Amino acid sequence: MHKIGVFVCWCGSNIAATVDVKAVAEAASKEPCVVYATDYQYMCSESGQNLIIDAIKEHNLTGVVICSCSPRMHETTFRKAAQKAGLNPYMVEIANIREQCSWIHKDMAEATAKAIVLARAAIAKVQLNKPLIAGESEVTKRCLVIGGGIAGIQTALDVAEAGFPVDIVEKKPTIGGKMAQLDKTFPTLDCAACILTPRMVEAGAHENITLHTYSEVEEVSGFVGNFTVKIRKKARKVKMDLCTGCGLCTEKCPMKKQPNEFNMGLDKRGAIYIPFAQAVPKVPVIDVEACLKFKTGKCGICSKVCTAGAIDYEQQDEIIEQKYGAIVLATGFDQIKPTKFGELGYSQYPDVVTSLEYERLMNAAGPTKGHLLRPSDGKPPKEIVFVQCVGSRGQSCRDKSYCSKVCCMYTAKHAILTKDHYPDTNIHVFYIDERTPGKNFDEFYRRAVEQYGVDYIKGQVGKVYEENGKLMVQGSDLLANEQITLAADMVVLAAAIEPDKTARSLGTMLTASMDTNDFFTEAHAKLRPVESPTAGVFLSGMCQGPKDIPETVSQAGAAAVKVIGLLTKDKLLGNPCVAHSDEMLCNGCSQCARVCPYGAITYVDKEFRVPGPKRVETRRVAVVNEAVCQGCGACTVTCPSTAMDLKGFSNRQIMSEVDAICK
Amino acid sequence: MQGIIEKVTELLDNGTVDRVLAWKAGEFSYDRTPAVFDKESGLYGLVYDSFCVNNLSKYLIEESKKDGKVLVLMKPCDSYGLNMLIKEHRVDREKIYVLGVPCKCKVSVDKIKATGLTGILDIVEEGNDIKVTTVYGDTTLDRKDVLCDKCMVCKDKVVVVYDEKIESDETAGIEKLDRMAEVEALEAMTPDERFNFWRSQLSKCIRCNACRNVCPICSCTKCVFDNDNTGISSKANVDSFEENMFHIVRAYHVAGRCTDCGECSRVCPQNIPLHLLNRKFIKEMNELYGTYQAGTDAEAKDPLTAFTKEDAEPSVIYNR
Amino acid sequence: MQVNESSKEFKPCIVAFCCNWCSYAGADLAGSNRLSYPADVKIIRVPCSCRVNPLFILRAFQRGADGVILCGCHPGDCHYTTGNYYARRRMTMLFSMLDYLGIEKERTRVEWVSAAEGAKFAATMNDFISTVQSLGENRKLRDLRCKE
Amino acid sequence: MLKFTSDQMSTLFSAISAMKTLYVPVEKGGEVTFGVWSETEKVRLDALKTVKSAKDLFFPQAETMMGFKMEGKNIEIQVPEEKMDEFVVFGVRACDAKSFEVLDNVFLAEPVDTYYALRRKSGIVICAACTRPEESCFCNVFGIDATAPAGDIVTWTVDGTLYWEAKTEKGEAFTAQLSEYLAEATAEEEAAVAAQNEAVKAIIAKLPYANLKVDGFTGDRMMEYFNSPKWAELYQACLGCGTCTFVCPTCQCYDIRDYDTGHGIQRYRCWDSCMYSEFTKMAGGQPRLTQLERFRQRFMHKLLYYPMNNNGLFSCVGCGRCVNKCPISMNIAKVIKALGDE
Amino acid sequence: MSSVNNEREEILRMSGVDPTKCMKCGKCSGTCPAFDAMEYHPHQFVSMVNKGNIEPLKQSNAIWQCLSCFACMERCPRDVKPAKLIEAVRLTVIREQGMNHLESENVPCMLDPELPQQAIVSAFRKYSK
Repeated sequence: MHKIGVFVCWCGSNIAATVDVKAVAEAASKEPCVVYATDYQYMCSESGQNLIIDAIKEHNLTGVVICSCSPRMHETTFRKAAQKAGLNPYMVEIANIREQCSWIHKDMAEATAKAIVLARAAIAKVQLNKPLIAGESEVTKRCLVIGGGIAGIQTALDVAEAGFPVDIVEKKPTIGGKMAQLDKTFPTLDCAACILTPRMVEAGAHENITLHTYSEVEEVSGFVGNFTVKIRKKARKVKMDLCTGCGLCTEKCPMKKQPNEFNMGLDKRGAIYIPFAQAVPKVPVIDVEACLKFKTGKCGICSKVCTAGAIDYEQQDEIIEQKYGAIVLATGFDQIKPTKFGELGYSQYPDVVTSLEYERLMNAAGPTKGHLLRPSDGKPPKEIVFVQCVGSRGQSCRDKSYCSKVCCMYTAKHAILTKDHYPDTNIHVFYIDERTPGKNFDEFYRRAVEQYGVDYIKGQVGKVYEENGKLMVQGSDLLANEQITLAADMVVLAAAIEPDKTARSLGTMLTASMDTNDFFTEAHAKLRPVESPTAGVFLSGMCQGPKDIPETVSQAGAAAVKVIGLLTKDKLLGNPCVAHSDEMLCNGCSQCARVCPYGAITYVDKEFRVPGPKRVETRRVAVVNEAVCQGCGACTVTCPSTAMDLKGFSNRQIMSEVDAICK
Repeated sequence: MQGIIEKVTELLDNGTVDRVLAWKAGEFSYDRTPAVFDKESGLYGLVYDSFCVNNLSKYLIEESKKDGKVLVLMKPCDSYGLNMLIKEHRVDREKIYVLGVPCKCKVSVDKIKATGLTGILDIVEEGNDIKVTTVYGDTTLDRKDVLCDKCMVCKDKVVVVYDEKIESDETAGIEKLDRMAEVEALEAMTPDERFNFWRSQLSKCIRCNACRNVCPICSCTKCVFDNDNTGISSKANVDSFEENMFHIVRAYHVAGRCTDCGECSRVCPQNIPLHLLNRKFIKEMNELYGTYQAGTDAEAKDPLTAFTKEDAEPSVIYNR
Repeated sequence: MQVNESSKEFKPCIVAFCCNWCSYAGADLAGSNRLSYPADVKIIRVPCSCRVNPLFILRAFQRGADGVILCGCHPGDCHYTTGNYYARRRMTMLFSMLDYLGIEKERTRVEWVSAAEGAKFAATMNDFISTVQSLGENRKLRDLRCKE
Repeated sequence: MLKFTSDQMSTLFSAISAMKTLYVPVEKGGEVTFGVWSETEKVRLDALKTVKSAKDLFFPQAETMMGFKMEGKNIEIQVPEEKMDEFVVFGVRACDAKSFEVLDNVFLAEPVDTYYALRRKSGIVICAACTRPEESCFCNVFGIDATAPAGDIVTWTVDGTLYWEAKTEKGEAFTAQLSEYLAEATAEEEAAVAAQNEAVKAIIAKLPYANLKVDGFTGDRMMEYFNSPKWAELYQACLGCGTCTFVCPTCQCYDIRDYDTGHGIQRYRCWDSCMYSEFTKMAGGQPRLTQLERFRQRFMHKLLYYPMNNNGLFSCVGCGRCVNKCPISMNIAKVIKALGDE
Repeated sequence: MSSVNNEREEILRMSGVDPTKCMKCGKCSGTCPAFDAMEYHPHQFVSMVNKGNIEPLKQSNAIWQCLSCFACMERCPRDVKPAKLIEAVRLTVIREQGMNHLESENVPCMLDPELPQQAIVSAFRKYSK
């Protein structure tokens, strides 16, 4: 016979204002097995927890029901309290009378009645709870970082510095990511490459860091502390160990008509190429789609000129398998191509460019060697119109609903840099709101206006059209309540940023949940911002949401700390709410294994005593690997004999809740 | 029949098999009981004719646990059940020798009796004629009119798992009925009509468990309805809900696994058309998840342990 | 008209099974945002929609529930990767069988609600309750012994 | 002997049901069973055997014995009333009528089963003599005359006319209440009844099981039968279902179960079957672990244990329901033959 | 006050527009081909209707100058549909004037087969005062 204690929390007035907590405690005290019921202002407070601990000891409670906020908030708190009092932590059940009762109901009588039912269901369930002991699993002391941009590099460096081996998987031939493409950084205007490349080199050279560039994650299995990942190392067709990075092959390649991704397609590269001068590793890669050797079988110039003999046309993709304890997602972002905004003429006019393209046009290593020349005729532009919020903050199908966060600042940066280099240029910026909430951000923007005389126009551009060789930009000036048309030489669109396209498939592989925009969701928006809800998976950088470089770097560091915290542990306590097969009921039919997403179920032949002349028979029965099982319960429903059940959410427990609710 | 006896005798004599699972003639000219024969007992009473309707596959669960090898006579429609038992590791295939036997559809005694014949003393099958002698007089029936319902919608006449099979080109010479016609007729009714139909049928249920115990798929070591720990065990339909519950759960447990052998309806002492529940699931799964016949092979995933990302939402039910 | 009057007064008993990762969190979010829905809904937390055995749903009706709704992560978003895909097939089959037996199919529902969709959770519950209210009391699939 | 003066049975049925609840064989969902008569029911007096026997009316498949109700932490016990309105069951065949004797020996012996006793006291059994026996019938083997059933009232139907004879005090009293519908039969008519009875008996003598021998089933040979090697062969195909048990008019085993309604407990009893693996399961498990033992138990009880305790009365009445309904065509007649051969 | 409010509600109901969705970017007015002809501009319709300041709109020529080209609707990133609001204000005025709708039998002869369907409908609504 159980002895159950029921503790009803007021949550200050959060619960008590709508639910008659005394009445709930009173009603609970009449339920079978309940020997103690009380209410208190804040059960989660130290004195509240002590109240529970004392009651467990005093009344020899075997089960505890807390009527409070969502178990997602304080289940762990109360379990720990029970444990302090010597009670198994899994003998605690929570009735959610805040989020699912007091906060959504206004009528006190109705809310109280519902709270009583919810309490009753928890009381009914806890009577069937069994003490559970979490299993332990070893932690593989190795970290995988997916994405080799500044976020991934920073996380990897931090984790590696702490002494743990880290692998970076980067799908491009080099690490560096988007930051490598940037010219200067706001608001300090230091050169992106100058601050990034040392870190890239450091990562490339670090004894604890292994780079898998031009590689992709193929398959992920396992769980926190014990992930097994298959990585596809795409064939570069260049032997990394032999190549000296001299670049001769790239110069001699006859197929120099390929759009150069690094320069946003504004210039060309060869079929064998090194993305940019400071690439890490500085090893070229053959673009087999473009290579004459692969298309026709002829050529082979690169191989001939390579003195190191590093060119290997036969090289095949390689799959490597590695175990990791933690995985960091640092998949970064992309800028949308504003092709859907026909009125802005991006697809039509070469001199309408995105800000990232403009970034390359400004950059000394860019297609124009740092001279600001417009793409159409290579002339320096005199009138430049910047348009902000292109594809951000919208609700139509061509828009992203969120603010891309960095556009206001980089547009100001572009304006300042342009004015700095070419003071005779006229710059106009169409903005909706100017968002500068960062250290020295607003000052930076004000400099653009006050010091550089950039013309900020509150309003949006309605259309861009060509007239007499000029781009006519028609928009509204809301403050003047006028419609204006500006004649420009160039139009720069601050197109929205979006998560990298590969993130979704990675999310599915890792069961890391994503929001509707394909940004990874964090375990808790406030309190666990760098962890994915999937244990052992951490988030770094833009893949979680728009952010600038310092934010990215600090998040990357935070993710690293979480990883280090995990990898420092030798063993992890598992979730004891896992499936369990009753071998006396199991038919060995294999239906459960067919639906198990983790391959946690295996079968053994086991001898059983049976009536009859033979006395013993061998039966095939299911065995659950508790370290691998994640407790989803798919197997339990497939099992027709109910041999397979889920600890903590057993058939009987759930049915007892149903019974209590439908009473 | 003679060919079968010869083959069985040969395999028994040359030691390929130790026992034979087949049908045994009974007291009347139509009652057939599954039975095991061995060298010692001889094949006396072994019979294979139009009344051998029982599905023998389920007996193999126990038979294949015994020492030695058992030969089983396997009709086409029963072989699907055997494949399911193999797939679910319920039988030891190594200890079974499957002798496929032809089937030209089985004759239903209940249907003979339903013509009004009673006091039957003898039934003789001559070609397409069924000659019935009763204490009240003699009659000749057309074989086609008294075939088992399940044979009227026969899947096919192919034994899907066998070690050896005996072929025959004899057929019942009937035109097969549409297997889903009965289900469709029910679907065409209004919900209230359907409810009343099933109420009148399921309220007859006496919970004798014959449907469950005869089913080759219902092979649980312990059925949920016999297990007091499940919280749903019961021995009688004390409330009309329990009639629904038992049959929904039973149909659900075999959904995707049921081979539509029709034994459940045949053995029901109250003649509840239980196959219509199973067939509904089969129809739905075929329509929503692609055609699937349980027991065609021993490997394929059944529809409820598989999925596609593009599966219909449950709301598909409301929109029709 | 009278039917409408009485159906308004009718307080149905509704059981909502919510997966821990998405829908239960969605329900919490509805709570945090104070998005109200009638108190007739009582939520049972399960790890995943695939944990919901048809037995539970039948049990709820047996014990007097007037409607049962299952909420899980959106297809593709399952915390356990594939759970809701199985749940989707299982529930489709169960609902189809209930309909086949002549039991009002509108008493059962599956809805995918993510952790971010507090508003959808509340709207779903409001809509489901009004559907069940219009159907009235569950008479076809309940155990009269359990009626007080 | 009396005869019913109208050729409309419904006249009689409505007269009876005006006084008491009347059960007759009716067709429901295509099967014939004893059900409450009403104008709208499809009466099937021609049916030889209802699927469930008339036992169901005196010892129903499930019946509530008592209830417990919990209020807070108090428990209240609810015991059903020991009162029942009289009812009439019409159309009971000789075999089923005999089964009441078998059941009475069990339920009315001390300690009396009050639930059964109340129903027996309240029920008036009107039998119908058989006119068209079939191949599964073998009541004669147990000394039952299919044309002279043992009820409160016996009826015969000859050429569409119903003849009526009260056999007990209860029957007499009830007959008196129906006097306006009944008249004295003529000697010729009585002769016609007798002639039909003889003809039916002649048919029965020709049926395949008419000559089953049960004389050998005597208590002194109990262990011989118990240890017979034949059981192993007989039980082999048994599915362990309860069909034979539940259609049997004399099977009387039941299980008592508690059902938690959410508001209290309903304690009910329901038929159980010795063929079930869970039968008589106790703390230490079930006494008969294999299907062979369970199979043997059923027939040993019918043919030996019961007769040994009840002056040689077999607890089989030869109704043949199990012969018709067994999914694998195994039945008591086959058992009698197989064991008797020894 | 309440009648003003009612008018606002009525216009919002007729147009199906939620003006609170507007983020005041001005794209509608930046797009509008009839901007200069209109006394009040599309973005002003949104903010003025939202404030219940409808009378000036009703009095203005802007409601007749709007071409109903729906460019503002197409381009609006927030899906606010200023053109629908303008049309609703216009309709309110027409309704207050009463009568003078087109007779259905006179419609066919006024049709130009080259006109897009949408333009025909808009034009009839607009010019049938």
